[in-house]
Amino acid sequence: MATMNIIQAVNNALHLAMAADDNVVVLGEDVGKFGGVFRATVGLQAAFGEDRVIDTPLAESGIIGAAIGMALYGVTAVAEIQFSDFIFPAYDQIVNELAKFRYRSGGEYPCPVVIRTPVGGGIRGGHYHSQSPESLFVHHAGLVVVAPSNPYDAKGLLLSALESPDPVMVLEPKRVYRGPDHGKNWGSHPKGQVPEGHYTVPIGKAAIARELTGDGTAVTILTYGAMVHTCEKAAALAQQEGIDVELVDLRSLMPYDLEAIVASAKKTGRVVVANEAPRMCGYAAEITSLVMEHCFDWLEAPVTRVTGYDTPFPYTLEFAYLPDAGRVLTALRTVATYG
Amino acid sequence: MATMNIIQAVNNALHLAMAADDNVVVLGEDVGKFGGVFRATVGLQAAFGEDRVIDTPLAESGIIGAAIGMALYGVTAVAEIQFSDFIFPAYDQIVNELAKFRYRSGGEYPCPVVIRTPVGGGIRGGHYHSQSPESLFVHHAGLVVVAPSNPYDAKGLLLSALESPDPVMVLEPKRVYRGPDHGKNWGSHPKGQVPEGHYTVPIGKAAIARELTGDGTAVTILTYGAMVHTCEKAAALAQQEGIDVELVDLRSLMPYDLEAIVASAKKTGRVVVANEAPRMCGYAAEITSLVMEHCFDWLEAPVTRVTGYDTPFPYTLEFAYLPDAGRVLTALRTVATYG
Amino acid sequence: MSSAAHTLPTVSTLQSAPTVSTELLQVMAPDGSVVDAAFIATIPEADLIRLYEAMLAQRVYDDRMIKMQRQGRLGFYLACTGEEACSYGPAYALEARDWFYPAYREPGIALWRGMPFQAWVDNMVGNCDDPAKGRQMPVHWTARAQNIVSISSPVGTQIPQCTGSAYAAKLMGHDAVSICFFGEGTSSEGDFHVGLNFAGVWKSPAIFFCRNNGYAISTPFEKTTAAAHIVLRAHGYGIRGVLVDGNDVLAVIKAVRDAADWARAGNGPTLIEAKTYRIAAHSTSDDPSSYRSREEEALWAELCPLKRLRAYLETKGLWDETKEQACVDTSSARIIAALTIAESKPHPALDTVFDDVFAERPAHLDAQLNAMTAHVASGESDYRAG
Amino acid sequence: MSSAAHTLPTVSTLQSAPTVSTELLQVMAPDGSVVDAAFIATIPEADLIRLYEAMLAQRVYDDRMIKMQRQGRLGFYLACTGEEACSYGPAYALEARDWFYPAYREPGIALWRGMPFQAWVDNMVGNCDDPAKGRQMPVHWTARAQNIVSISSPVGTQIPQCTGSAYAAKLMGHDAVSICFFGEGTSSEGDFHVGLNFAGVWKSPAIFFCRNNGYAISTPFEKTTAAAHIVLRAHGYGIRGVLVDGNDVLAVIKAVRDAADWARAGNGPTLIEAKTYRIAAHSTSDDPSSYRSREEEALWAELCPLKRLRAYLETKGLWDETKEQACVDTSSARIIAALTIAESKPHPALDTVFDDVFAERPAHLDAQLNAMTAHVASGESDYRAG
Ligand SMILES: Cc1ncc(C[n+]2csc(CCOP(=O)(O)OP(=O)(O)O)c2C)c(N)n1
Ligand SMILES: Cc1ncc(C[n+]2csc(CCOP(=O)(O)OP(=O)(O)O)c2C)c(N)n1
Ligand SMILES: [Mg+2]
Ligand SMILES: [Mg+2]
Repeated sequence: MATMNIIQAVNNALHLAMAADDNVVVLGEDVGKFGGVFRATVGLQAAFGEDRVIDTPLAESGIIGAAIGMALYGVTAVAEIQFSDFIFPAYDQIVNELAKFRYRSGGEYPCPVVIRTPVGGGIRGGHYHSQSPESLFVHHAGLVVVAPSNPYDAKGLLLSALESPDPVMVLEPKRVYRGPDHGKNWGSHPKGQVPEGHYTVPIGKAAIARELTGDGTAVTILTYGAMVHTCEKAAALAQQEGIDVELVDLRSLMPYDLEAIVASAKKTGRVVVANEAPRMCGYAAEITSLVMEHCFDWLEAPVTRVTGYDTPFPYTLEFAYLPDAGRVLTALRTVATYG
Repeated sequence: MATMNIIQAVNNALHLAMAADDNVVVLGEDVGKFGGVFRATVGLQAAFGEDRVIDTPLAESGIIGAAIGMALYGVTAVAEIQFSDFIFPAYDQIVNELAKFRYRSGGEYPCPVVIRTPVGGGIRGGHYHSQSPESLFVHHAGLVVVAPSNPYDAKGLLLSALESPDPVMVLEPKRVYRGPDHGKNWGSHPKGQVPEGHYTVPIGKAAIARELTGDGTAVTILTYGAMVHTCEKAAALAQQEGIDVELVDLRSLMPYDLEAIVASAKKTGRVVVANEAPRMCGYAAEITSLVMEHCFDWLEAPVTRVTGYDTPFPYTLEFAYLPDAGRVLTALRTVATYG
Repeated sequence: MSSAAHTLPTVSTLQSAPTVSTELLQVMAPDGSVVDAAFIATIPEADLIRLYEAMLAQRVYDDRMIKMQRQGRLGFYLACTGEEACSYGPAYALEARDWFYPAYREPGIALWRGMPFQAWVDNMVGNCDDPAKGRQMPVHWTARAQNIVSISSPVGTQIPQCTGSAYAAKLMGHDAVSICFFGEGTSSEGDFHVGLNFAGVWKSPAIFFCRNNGYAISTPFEKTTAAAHIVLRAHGYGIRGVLVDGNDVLAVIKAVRDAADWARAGNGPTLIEAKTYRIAAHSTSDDPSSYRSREEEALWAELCPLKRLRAYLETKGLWDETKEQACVDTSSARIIAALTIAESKPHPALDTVFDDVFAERPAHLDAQLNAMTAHVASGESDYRAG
Repeated sequence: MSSAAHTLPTVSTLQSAPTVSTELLQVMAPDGSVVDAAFIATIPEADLIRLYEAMLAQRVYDDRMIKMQRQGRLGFYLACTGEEACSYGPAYALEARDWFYPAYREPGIALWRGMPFQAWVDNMVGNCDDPAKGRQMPVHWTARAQNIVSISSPVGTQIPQCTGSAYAAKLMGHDAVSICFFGEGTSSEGDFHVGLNFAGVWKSPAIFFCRNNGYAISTPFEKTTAAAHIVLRAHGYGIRGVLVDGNDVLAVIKAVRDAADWARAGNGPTLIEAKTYRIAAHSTSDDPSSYRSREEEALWAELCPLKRLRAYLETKGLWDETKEQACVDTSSARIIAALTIAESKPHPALDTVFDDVFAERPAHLDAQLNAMTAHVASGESDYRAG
């Protein structure tokens, strides 16, 4: 066990995977000599050489297109997109090619590329360094999409991604790269304790990030990524008001853990779904619909969404825009007292 | 009044707009000499010249990028993307640039580009000539998105789009370009009667495509585009089983007509939402969530989605995949008899 | 390189960029007379005959398929008429271990490299034996056993993919090149630029084969670019460029062989531009009469790659009208028989819709499969099993 | 063009493509000595002094802003140190009616063309007077009154937009050119290709100004492309190409003027590649020490565009150390004063978050604005008004 932050956990996973398999390649803008703008790939080029840790030209479509070609041929390519805001030049390669390769070839051409990219706001990045694009990828069949919230899951899910026969997008919560809350680092968090060796976290399984105490009105929160920490904070505050939160960290957005979602929703009958992305057709809309479809008779209150607003991501007013613990708390109160 | 199909209505609108304003330009692949692969721009180049009706090189990002530059400068560019499946090379230009220009420039640079593109399946196009990408655009703040279902609205919404100060995407339902149902043309449909002169259909307003008869269990269907006709068929069948359908043609996906949605949902308490796109994070998920949020206490049954399946769009089995009247009917029965 | 270069430390020190040639490479003149006897001598006569037979057969298949489509027996078809040399040539020139990324106009790559003929025809129908499981439109086949990558409709996406495969082969120490085919229209897409530029930097053993057939659907070459030739773009990526007569199958073979040798020797990619002409319509959805002249079509019909090779073979006494007719008849019978068989096969099973989305079917797709199965069984579905 | 061209009817008949030159254009040598006296004579001495003062002031602003960022007074900053000539030169060379698409490293375009200084600084802070209403990161300003298009973070997207604006101006009969700025790293994006190719076909009166400063963040030029120069790509689009010493502000002026004349005369676009060097870090988030050598940095520090122009001016007796110090002091005082004012201004109002998404605020954004306002008022928000 070591104490790691998410960056270190990702870096550690990549070191393990590259050491274990000569056919693992890392590519992206500034990932090599520099070690990535967030330092997630530091040391890899020194350890594994320029042929396997590639500083690419500045073209996301080329990064993903080439990674696809490598994967078709038999190399496991781990592509970094520097910020998920810059993934859109590669959108066609991802949604029309990567997602559909296995299917359109009748199963002849699996294409297990791994794409890592930092998502989300809270780092004073304005609208081009803050977006949360998950719903734009899960809408296209064929992509596995995971969204870890902590170092343990970040490493375990990345190692699962590397072993997956499917293309996997790992959406890394950049706001909590170095600590789970503004200023607080991962040292004191149980999920900051990370085994140094190989292990995996299964894709498709949610985790209970906070259990019910039995004390107060039970409410479910369904969320993922950096918002898990915002919701933890809200849950702690809510507890003092007699609201007892079961916090489900979805972790895997596609496939999703319907069993865990339904179990919690049926248990509490009161559900808040939180995501940072804009509301309109965001991931929370899907989860809200699923809960409605599977748990209608159990619902004591409308499923309530806490999301980003339907505007581009602002700079100065970022913390007015970002869904914060206070907004989650308001939703918890509404849901807990409904009826 | 003339009888027009959707292609003719679009063509007519473009002729009117270009005749009225020298600063309207049409550009896209094969739109000029050939008049577009669906013939929507036939005759425009002959009437308005090669400078205003431009056969572009084959690059969607260039079409939209150049249209943006034209719009910034003061020309109204109407860009055609040949199939919406091929819009993704331009996705970055649309979502990071076009959608955000007014906002990011503090209002200094409005960017009223009009994008026309055919969407949807049912034409034996397999997975690259059949996609329905609306949710991928409404998720990004700043884009107006309309989805006409008939010639009258197609013309009226396109003329509204041309007069809009915002960027507008017009998603044209290609399956019903020439007729509202397999084989049946627009001649016998009231919405195939189209005024030859200028008129507009307001953006942001839904239409009631079928009213309640008062006979049977009232159910609301919320849908748009080609699915309106599938749902009309289902509603006619349902009527024979004692299900009385109010069919709302949303027409405008962003902004959406919440008032009309809520009014109908509260009236019936039973709601089916239908769209052709894959289910996961599709437009139906948003509408389902909105109904839940605004009408929870009125709901007699869970809002039920009828959507495409979460796979790429198939070829041979297209009509097993596409949501058809039978699937809508099943949903109507479930919703009507729930409880 | 420049008079003041000494003042600019980071100006690249690259001394000699690979050659970009705009001399049109020919081995045979349009009348079949020999331009490069030395090269012809390297190709066994039996191979020349096989190549001609294959290209002629292709012409027959294309003609028949277009007719069948008009009769409603096929949903769609797209011919390579006039451009046969651009798929049979490269297919002949390369090795079994090499990788191919065809666009939609290179059936010769499939058929020459041994994709089973019936499977190719099954793909046109999308039946249960279609290797693509009836998921894509006709002409979008896949042939893993032949190292031919599944065809996509979006154009240009294959180019950076080819760069990646080529790099992977090099990394794994394989002596395999990857070749990608695309039209001159497609060369306007961003992915063209990105793919060739990456390949230049990586020295990927790749061949980028641009079939310049004069049109992108209705769009003529002069509206595609202001450059005189696509091959001039090789300058901008520091890679080798070759202009070849795309209606001269032997010249195409030579160009591809040279490019493969260059790549295998570790020198990186080549951009080949093959000048040719799309004699047929773009596809069965197109009618070229409104956007190009009969005169132009007639001119190019004369330059047809089949005519040229046939003229050469006839001069050598290797071909005659009887052989021609026999080949046409056999090919015609073959395609009609295969299509009849293809039509008799059932649709792919319903669950194929939900297979191969992922390696394993996740729970939500199990549920959707059940729903679809029940709906089709109910008789209320629009779908009729075929 | 090619020996067999007669056999190929659709080979373009374009006879003479515009020149693509890899001769490095210089007006002054690095030591300030004159290379092209005739050109210098066309620029009034007063203008030379103004240009030097502006570039020196820019150097001071950049230095101060980086320091302020380290002190936590700015969220982010990005300097143009060493590349001043590439924004002040083009700004000087063009007309008020011309359109500019800067990247993030061309402050000189704003300041030379008359964007109010305070507004520029307000943008660095994102306060209520920031023309971009505090919506983007610092250095992403907008200046409509100066025909300067709002800056974007995604690189390369501006290139086809510039093609479109240039085309629009031509269509409307305006004698305006559009110029777009981008780094050599950015020239790898698909949008570079697409934008230049469209401009070539359309003969858009556009200038594509590639600042080749040797690095894209940490990525050196040789990993960006295998081509010796970006300007070689002009061959592939049939457009004019010019290589210029980007540290020679007069050469930059000349290159841009020539390109503008060429465009205004109806000949279409020019690709200009300016060789320069990013003396500072990429941005305040970067540390170049790990990826480039101190020697290289020192070499280029010598070639600095300010040094060169100052040497020339001093030879002419137009500048001296006293003037230098005065200019530094004034500029320093000016930026500090403006920043202090900027910091004293409040945040943009809450409703600015919901304005300008559309021309009019739709109902769902009214509702969201109300929710945000109530939340901030509740005191439970993380947001603290500033
Ligand atoms: C990204 C994309 N945009 C548009 C299309 C529609 N389309 C299919 S083929 C074609 C023309 C291609 O021309 P070219 O590359 O010259 O190839 P050719 O058909 O001449 O062989 C177009 C525009 C497409 N398939 N993909
Ligand atoms: C599409 C996109 N991808 C990645 C980035 C992140 N990024 C910002 S600047 C930069 C390097 C740009 O290099 P260059 O074009 O040479 O310009 P320079 O910074 O040297 O002036 C990168 C990769 C971005 N802004 N946009
Ligand atoms: Mg072509
Ligand atoms: Mg640079």
